[in-house]
Amino acid sequence: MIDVLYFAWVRERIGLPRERLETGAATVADLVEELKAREERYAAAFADVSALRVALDQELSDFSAPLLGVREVAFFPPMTGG
Amino acid sequence: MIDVLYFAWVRERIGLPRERLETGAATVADLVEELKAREERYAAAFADVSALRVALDQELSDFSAPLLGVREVAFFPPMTGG
Amino acid sequence: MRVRVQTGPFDYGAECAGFGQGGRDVGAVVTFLGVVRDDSGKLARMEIEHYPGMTEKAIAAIAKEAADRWALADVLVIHRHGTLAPGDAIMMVATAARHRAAAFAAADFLMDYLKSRAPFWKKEYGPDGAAWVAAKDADETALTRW
Amino acid sequence: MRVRVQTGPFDYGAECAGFGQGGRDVGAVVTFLGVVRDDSGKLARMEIEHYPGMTEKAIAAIAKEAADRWALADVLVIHRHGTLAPGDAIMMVATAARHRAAAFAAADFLMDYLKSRAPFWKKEYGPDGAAWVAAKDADETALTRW
Repeated sequence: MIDVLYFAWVRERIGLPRERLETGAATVADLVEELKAREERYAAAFADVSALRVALDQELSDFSAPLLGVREVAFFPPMTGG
Repeated sequence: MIDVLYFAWVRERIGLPRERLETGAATVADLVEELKAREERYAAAFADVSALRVALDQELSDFSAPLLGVREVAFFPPMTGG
Repeated sequence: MRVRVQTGPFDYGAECAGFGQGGRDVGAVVTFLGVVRDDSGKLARMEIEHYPGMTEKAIAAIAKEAADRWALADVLVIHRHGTLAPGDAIMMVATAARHRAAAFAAADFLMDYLKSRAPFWKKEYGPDGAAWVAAKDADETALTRW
Repeated sequence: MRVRVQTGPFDYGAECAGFGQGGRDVGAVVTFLGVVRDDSGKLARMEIEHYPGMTEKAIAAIAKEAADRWALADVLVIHRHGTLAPGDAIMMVATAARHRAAAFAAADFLMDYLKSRAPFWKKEYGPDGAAWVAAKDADETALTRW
């Protein structure tokens, strides 16, 4: 089981801030493919992953990173703090 | 008549903060030569003019500047504010 | 080193008062305040979303890097989230160092990294609706300065 | 634009509070505080001499140039003279601008110019006597950045 979090317009497109799911995905990219296959709203949110960032257990990472041992994955657009 | 002001170690070497004097000097450099000829303490203060700065009527200037119309000349080392 | 992430306002004057002072080896303090600007003249409010947990960790890591790199005597970062109006203070950073160049560089570095490495997202609300603020390529490019 | 030259202390926190804020077009405020440092561990006090009349004019000219060049919404410079002890605040500058880069650059510019173009001279007193602080070549070179 893994916690998947969504922020900003990713959250809005998918329609929920977080969910807990069972996955056999080996990498972040694999997880994205699984999600896109589920429903249109996921396909819309992940249409262009170059516009997205990913954090694994609250550390910035990338889409080729393995998911082994990861408890929390978060997807969001580039940050706009400051 | 012209007011001549001295600051920091220039003031200390000459031994006074300001004086009013009559001069026929055409330029700052001419005035410096006049002062150096007066007494040893002036000669010591003006020994190396490259280590000094000059202001005419409270505006930074240089040693080749004419004195015509100037009421206040100030000599001092490079500033160390901030 | 202090990091605060909060919804409520902070008192910039009170935070500046006494920051980094009191020692004999601090010669320079730089403080920066970010304020909600209304360029279009139509901004009603801004909502800042963040990632609780990661935000604090990311800011602490950025502040620690600045403190190590410029041998800062002290560093402070405060960043708000939630609802803000034009003119409201969004965030501040403060750095204290032996020399001026270090205090300035560290504050500038903190701002560059907070902008694109701390998990905040701004959404602007006006009479024509709401829109997420887009990150600028320049923000990412700015990181290559350091 | 405000310039103050004074012997007494100033309240950095109070000066920072509200500086440059209140408008809808200010997005960034940078404040800098300079403090008397004691590198040798032997500094008893510092005396800052200045050129009354010229000091105010020189600082006002530097502040005006910064305000024009970076379209500052506000600028403040306070510089003390007279007797100061280690840890005492010597001077501060504050800049308010639309964008962060302008506020930082203007504050940095003000500091470079105040250091070598405003008529102040520092003398340090310690157990071994007194010595005038020498200007550094680097201070003059810094002006070529602008």
